[in-house]
Amino acid sequence: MAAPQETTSRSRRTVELVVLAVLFVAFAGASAAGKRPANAPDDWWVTRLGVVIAAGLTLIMYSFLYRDNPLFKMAENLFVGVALGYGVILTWRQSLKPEIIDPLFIDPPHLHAFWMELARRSAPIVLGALLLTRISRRAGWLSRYSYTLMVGWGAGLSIPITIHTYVLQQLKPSLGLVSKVLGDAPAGQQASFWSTALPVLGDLIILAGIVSVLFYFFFSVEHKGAGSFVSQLGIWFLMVSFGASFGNTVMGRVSLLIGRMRFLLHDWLGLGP
Amino acid sequence: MWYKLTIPLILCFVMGLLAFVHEFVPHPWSAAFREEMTTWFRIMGGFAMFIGLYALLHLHVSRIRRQQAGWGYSAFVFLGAVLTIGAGVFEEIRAAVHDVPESAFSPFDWLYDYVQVPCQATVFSILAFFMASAAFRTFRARNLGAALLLISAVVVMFGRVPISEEVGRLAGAWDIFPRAADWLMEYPNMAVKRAIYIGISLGAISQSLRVLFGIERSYLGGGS
Amino acid sequence: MSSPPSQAALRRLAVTRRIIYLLVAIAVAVPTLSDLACDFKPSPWAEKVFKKVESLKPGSPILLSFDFDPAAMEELHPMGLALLRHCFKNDLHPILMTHWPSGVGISKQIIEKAAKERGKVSGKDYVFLGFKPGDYNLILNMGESLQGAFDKDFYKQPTQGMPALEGVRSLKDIPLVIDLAAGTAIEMWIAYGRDRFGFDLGAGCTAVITPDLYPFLSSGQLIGVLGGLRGAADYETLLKRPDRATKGMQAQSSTHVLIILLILGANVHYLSRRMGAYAKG
Amino acid sequence: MTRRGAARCTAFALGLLLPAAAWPAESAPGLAPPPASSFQAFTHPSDDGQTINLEWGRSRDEASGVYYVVEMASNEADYKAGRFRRVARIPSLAKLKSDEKRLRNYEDEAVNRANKQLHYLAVEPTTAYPDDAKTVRERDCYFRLAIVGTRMTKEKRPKAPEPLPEKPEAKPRMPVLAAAEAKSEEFLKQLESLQGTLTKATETKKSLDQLKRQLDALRQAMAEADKSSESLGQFPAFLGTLARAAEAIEREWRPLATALYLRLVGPIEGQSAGVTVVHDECLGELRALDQALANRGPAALRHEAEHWREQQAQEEAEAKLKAETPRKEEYEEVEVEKDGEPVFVSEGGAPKVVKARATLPPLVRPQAEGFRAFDLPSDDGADIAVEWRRTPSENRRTAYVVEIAEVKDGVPGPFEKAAEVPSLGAEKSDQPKFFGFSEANKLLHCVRVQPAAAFPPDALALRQRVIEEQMAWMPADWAPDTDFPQRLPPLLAALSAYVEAAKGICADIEALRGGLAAKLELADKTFLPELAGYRAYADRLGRFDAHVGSRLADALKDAKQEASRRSYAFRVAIRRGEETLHIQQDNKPKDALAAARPNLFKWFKLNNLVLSLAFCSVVYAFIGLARRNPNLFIRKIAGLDAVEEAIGRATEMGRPVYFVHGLGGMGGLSTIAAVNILARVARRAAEYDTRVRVMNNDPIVQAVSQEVVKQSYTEAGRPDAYNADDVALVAPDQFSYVAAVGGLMVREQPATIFLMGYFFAESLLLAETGASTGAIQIAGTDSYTQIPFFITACDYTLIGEEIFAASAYLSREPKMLGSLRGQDVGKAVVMIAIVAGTLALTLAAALGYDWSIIQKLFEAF
Repeated sequence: MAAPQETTSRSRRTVELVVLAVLFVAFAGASAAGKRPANAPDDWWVTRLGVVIAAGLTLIMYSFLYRDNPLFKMAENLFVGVALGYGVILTWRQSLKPEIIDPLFIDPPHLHAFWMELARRSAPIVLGALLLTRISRRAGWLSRYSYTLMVGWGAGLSIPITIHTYVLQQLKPSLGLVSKVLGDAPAGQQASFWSTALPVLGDLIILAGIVSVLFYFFFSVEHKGAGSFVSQLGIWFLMVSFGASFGNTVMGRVSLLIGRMRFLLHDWLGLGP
Repeated sequence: MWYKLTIPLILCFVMGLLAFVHEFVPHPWSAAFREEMTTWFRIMGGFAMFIGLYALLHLHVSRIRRQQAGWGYSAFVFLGAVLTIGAGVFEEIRAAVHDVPESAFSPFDWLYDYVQVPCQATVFSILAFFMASAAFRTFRARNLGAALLLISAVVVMFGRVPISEEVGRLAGAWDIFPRAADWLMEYPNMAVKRAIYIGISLGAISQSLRVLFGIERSYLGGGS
Repeated sequence: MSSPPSQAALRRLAVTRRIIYLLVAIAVAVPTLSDLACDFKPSPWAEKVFKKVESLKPGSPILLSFDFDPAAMEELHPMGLALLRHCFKNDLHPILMTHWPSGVGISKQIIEKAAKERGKVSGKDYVFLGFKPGDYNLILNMGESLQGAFDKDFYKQPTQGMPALEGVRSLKDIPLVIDLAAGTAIEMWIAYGRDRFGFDLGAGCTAVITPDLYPFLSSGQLIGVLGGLRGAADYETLLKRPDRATKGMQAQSSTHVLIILLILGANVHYLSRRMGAYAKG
Repeated sequence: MTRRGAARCTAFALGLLLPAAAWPAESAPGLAPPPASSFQAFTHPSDDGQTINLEWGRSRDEASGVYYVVEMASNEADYKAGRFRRVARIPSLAKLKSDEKRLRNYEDEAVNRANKQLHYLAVEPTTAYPDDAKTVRERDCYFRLAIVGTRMTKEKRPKAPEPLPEKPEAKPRMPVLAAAEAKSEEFLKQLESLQGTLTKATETKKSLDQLKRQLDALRQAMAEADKSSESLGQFPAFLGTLARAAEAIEREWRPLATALYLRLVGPIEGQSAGVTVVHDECLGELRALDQALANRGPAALRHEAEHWREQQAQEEAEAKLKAETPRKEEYEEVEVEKDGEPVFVSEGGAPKVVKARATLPPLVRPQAEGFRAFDLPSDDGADIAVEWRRTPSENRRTAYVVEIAEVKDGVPGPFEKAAEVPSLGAEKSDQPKFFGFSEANKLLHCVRVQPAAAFPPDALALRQRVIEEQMAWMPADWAPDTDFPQRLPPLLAALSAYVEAAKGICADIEALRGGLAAKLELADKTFLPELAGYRAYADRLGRFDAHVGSRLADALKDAKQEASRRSYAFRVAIRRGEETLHIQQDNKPKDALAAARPNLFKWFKLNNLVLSLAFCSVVYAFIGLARRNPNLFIRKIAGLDAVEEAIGRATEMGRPVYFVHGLGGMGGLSTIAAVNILARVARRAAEYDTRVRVMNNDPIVQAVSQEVVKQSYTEAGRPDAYNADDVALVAPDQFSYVAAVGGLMVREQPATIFLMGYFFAESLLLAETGASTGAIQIAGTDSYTQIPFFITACDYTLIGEEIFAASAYLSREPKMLGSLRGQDVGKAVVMIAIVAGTLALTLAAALGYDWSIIQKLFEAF
């Protein structure tokens, strides 16, 4: 996060500039230190240049830790642009060209085949083109013909599929919760007492969790009396699970940091094992 | 106007109905229908992506035109985009002229590897620092709920890293912490997530329903 | 609620913050430089995935979908590499695709690296289909006909009659699909892929979304999951081929410990203050 | 209530009551043998005559440490002398008779219940006494049973050697040479295969030429014949034949030629492409090699090579040594089970001995009634289901054979084997997806047959047909170029030269260098242009072939469907070894006729359909209801009360209220909800005369927010107090947004901060800064990954759906209100289903009933 003291005096600015200059020199020196390995390919320097630039950008991104600054903004916007360009080219290479150009104008060996392809593909191509009208303000309504088709398809499809995947598939194991443990525990398992009791306990916890959380998100009745207890239980369950998510999020971010650190120390500076 | 709104909504409903029904029909027709439709939408998907990309570009254009705060930086978006697209086009042409060996240098990939990858990979790693400082300054057990949250967070964080096993060995049971973490994940967490999924899916279904019946129209953009 | 702090207090906070940043940097950098080995037991869910891949016969196809972009690279790149190494080690025929345009570059890097190590040839030993738009429509389409959905692979070779796709006409012919995802792609694969076409689905994902997958694990819709860098490290361990992820675990440990200490310390202080306040009444 | 049931119920109850620590460890079992009456031996009524079955009741001392021991004497003498052999030692908790599928008695539940109380063991005398395997089957065998306890004792035993570390993948090669070698080898292969194809081409060419010569000869003959006929005017018959022959050959020649070229040039095209690629790679390698030489000079390189070879040798030697030398014995403490004294099942003092003889029952023909074939329901019309009754004589060494025949006008043609299934599997009840869960299915076998797979359409003929169709569409200039094969020899020459070059590559480093360079040069001059020529020519053929391929796929699909529509006859037989018995009707094998039909409804998705329709209609109804009556009851959300007090606090402190939007666009539900909440906030703030600042990062959201705030101010009767600049577009991208908002917070120190909408990673930063300024924070989002940070850093958090509920509560918008109600109904149903279902199933399990049908209602196929 940006440091609180946005009010930066001139003297402070100069100090920062000096520091920046020093850092840059250090960076250049460190980059130059990278020595050329024996029997490297002759385009070695291209890669090296790339690594140096990447390292520079990485450091610039980290400069945000000190404060939001022009360099950071530049880098951020630059990569947004590159990503955008990458998307454009890939959409052309992997979608539009192979779906429209090749099958119509490259592949067909004879005219008849071309006509057949055209017949098969004209509808989606036209609809796709209609999508593009969304850009314009006046003809924009044309794009609705395509959008409604896509959205309608998605919506209609999603209803049974959601029921299947998120309701039925999730409900079935929840029903078998305790009985699964008690019922046909394969002979040889039901010997010790705890080997039954503990899973049962766990299943009961799951049961309580599902029901109480569902009830917490149940808005049609006031949460009074027993209800208030159940929803309270729900909150507690929610919190525990959020805790799990929290821990994992921290873990993920740290992993990213580790990765970048490895990049800086190994690939750029060539330090460490 | 009827051809601007009514017909599209009718199309939406009909399409939705077909999609819904074909789920329950085993006849080869329904499979053929699905294949045809999915092919259509796969092809249309390409155009749709262009719309998305255009929207992004347009945002920056307007920002420059309106000279909004920090509009100067939008220029860099264009710089990046132009460089990359240029490189891509150059390679397309090069490939068209003569066949290129695999080992040939590709500026397009170079831009991706050494500009996009480092920036994008770094952005979220910054958060590791912020998490640490926030952990120290703001993550408080203000109430029982928050306390529970923090406890389970700590358990998971500790249980998922190797050092917990070392510590566990000292304590006698080497896998006590990992198991605690796993238990948290597989019992309370699983239950909650399942409940949430059920809730969300019901919400999603009613959303789809609203769309089908034209009650929800927020997705209809582009001129009115 | 406490009354808002003074500028001075805020400045102090800013200083403490930078100290913490420094601590984090050290906690990550030192173990990264040192080469301490650390041993740990792979988590059961990761083991399930490994066992499943291990159980496939040589030459059988396995579909890998890398649905992530550089933002999640540091977590999922090692995972993907380990998975592909495993596939090539057992002479499986991996079929690689992605739903994310920005994921193509990484996928390309990974599979070409893994293939080079074993001298595997594209089209013969593996297929890299690249990217196509359409999300769930693409999956449904592949379920009807894979060659129809991708008539050419990333290197512009026709998939029709490709040796690596021997006997694979649609998703129905693929025994195992593994999706490495940074977003909601896994749920998409479950709902539109696994539940209709009946292949086994394994998942690898960023730590952030790992907890959301447990309902599917317990309902058997997922056979297993590799969670974040730890998941990758688990897989490398199972593969007996430690690499980036495993090396990262030390730094992971130290940083987690640091953060935990920060949380605990701060809260102990906070609670003691509140106790004090109660005591005063 | 059965004994097991009781055990489980107590376990269940105690599991709830007792804490883990309080429960005492189990006591060691004192051993009581199972009741003697229950111990008996018999040969299985329907077995392969290999096994004798033993069964006995369950002892009360069964536990994990306890085993049953079965001992056997193979003849009377041994039995008399008490010479018994131990044939089995099975854990006392091993499978029961009820677990034995092939013993299941489907008609009679009571028997199955009884089987739950019996242990069961199948002994094969031949395997127990391999020494006299021949005779033992004719004799009586004698068995006795004992129960034996175990105790754990520690024991030293050699540790298993841990596996050798696996070798690195890349097999050791000298770095410089490796790639070049590999390439050249691959290169060789490619060239050779190309050569092969080309020789084939020449042969084809020969046959073609011959055909052509024939044709010319004929033409010649005809011409002469004409001449002669002018003069003589005879031999009309002869002329006729000649003409017909000529036509015939003309007709044949063209399609034949094209077909040949199609087979021919496709491969050439592919391979020559491959060759060029490898050629390029060779160039690359050469360059690398040059580089290396330039760096170190040949001498150094050769030295390196030798050094490397030594290294290899050394490594191999080491590896060998490692593999051979036995590791020094390491010992480890392991716990082993030691058997205690066996306690025999005794009768009148002496151990009870039972005897039996394994006999081979006759193979029984499956019965005719109940045998039928029918279209598989709710499928796409590819399968036919054949079903018949289970046979008493089926066992693990028998199998069922299903035969299929095409039916031509009512008469079945020759039968072919369509499927052979082990007779203990393939029950109709194994496929509930199509046949449901009915108990009756357990008495039936059922096999699905795909006629199209049994009688596949002739792909080659189809291909020929497609080629001819497509040829018709090809333009007229599309004649196979006949001098194509003349151009072969030079190419072949170039190629062989090239192959020679490639062979010479690895001799020595300089040779490699010189040779490769020279040959590549040569090849570039002679061979590549040729190749280019061919590829240009072959390109169109290639595309034609691909087109044909795709057409062929369609044609095949149609043919398959057409094939599966026809009607077929089926026969079923049971097989044991060579012996096969068909299902018969009046002493002829019985035929069952059926044809597959595509169906119109997937009955196994019925539950899905019902749920979908029910839920949708509920939601729809409630939306309608909400339209008519907009104040449907929704419980108050705790967060909303906080809104009031938070704004009150801001007023007391005379500080502004911040309302921070997430990154979501106006399309997102949570953004809409956030705007609804903003309306309320602005309203209250206006009433209390407190300044509200709204942070946006999306122009559209900003516009909407401005509208809303303005309106609220007017509603509050203070339009003058509204200031459009307070609803600002702070910054466009995620992180600059965070930075800017954070800066503002720190400078202005708002008393209250609302964070509403869809948030990404920025949530943490915003919440942290907000908290550090000591403001009251109220957050609301449906992005579950971010909620934890809000909860730990904010005073109130609207979790997930709560934010929608809150906005519905405030805005009273029918569509949201109605959907919310509908979803609540859905949730209620789910909750009830889970609780009731679990209770019922648990009860059933405890009482030993099977109510699993409750669960099967929710089966998702």
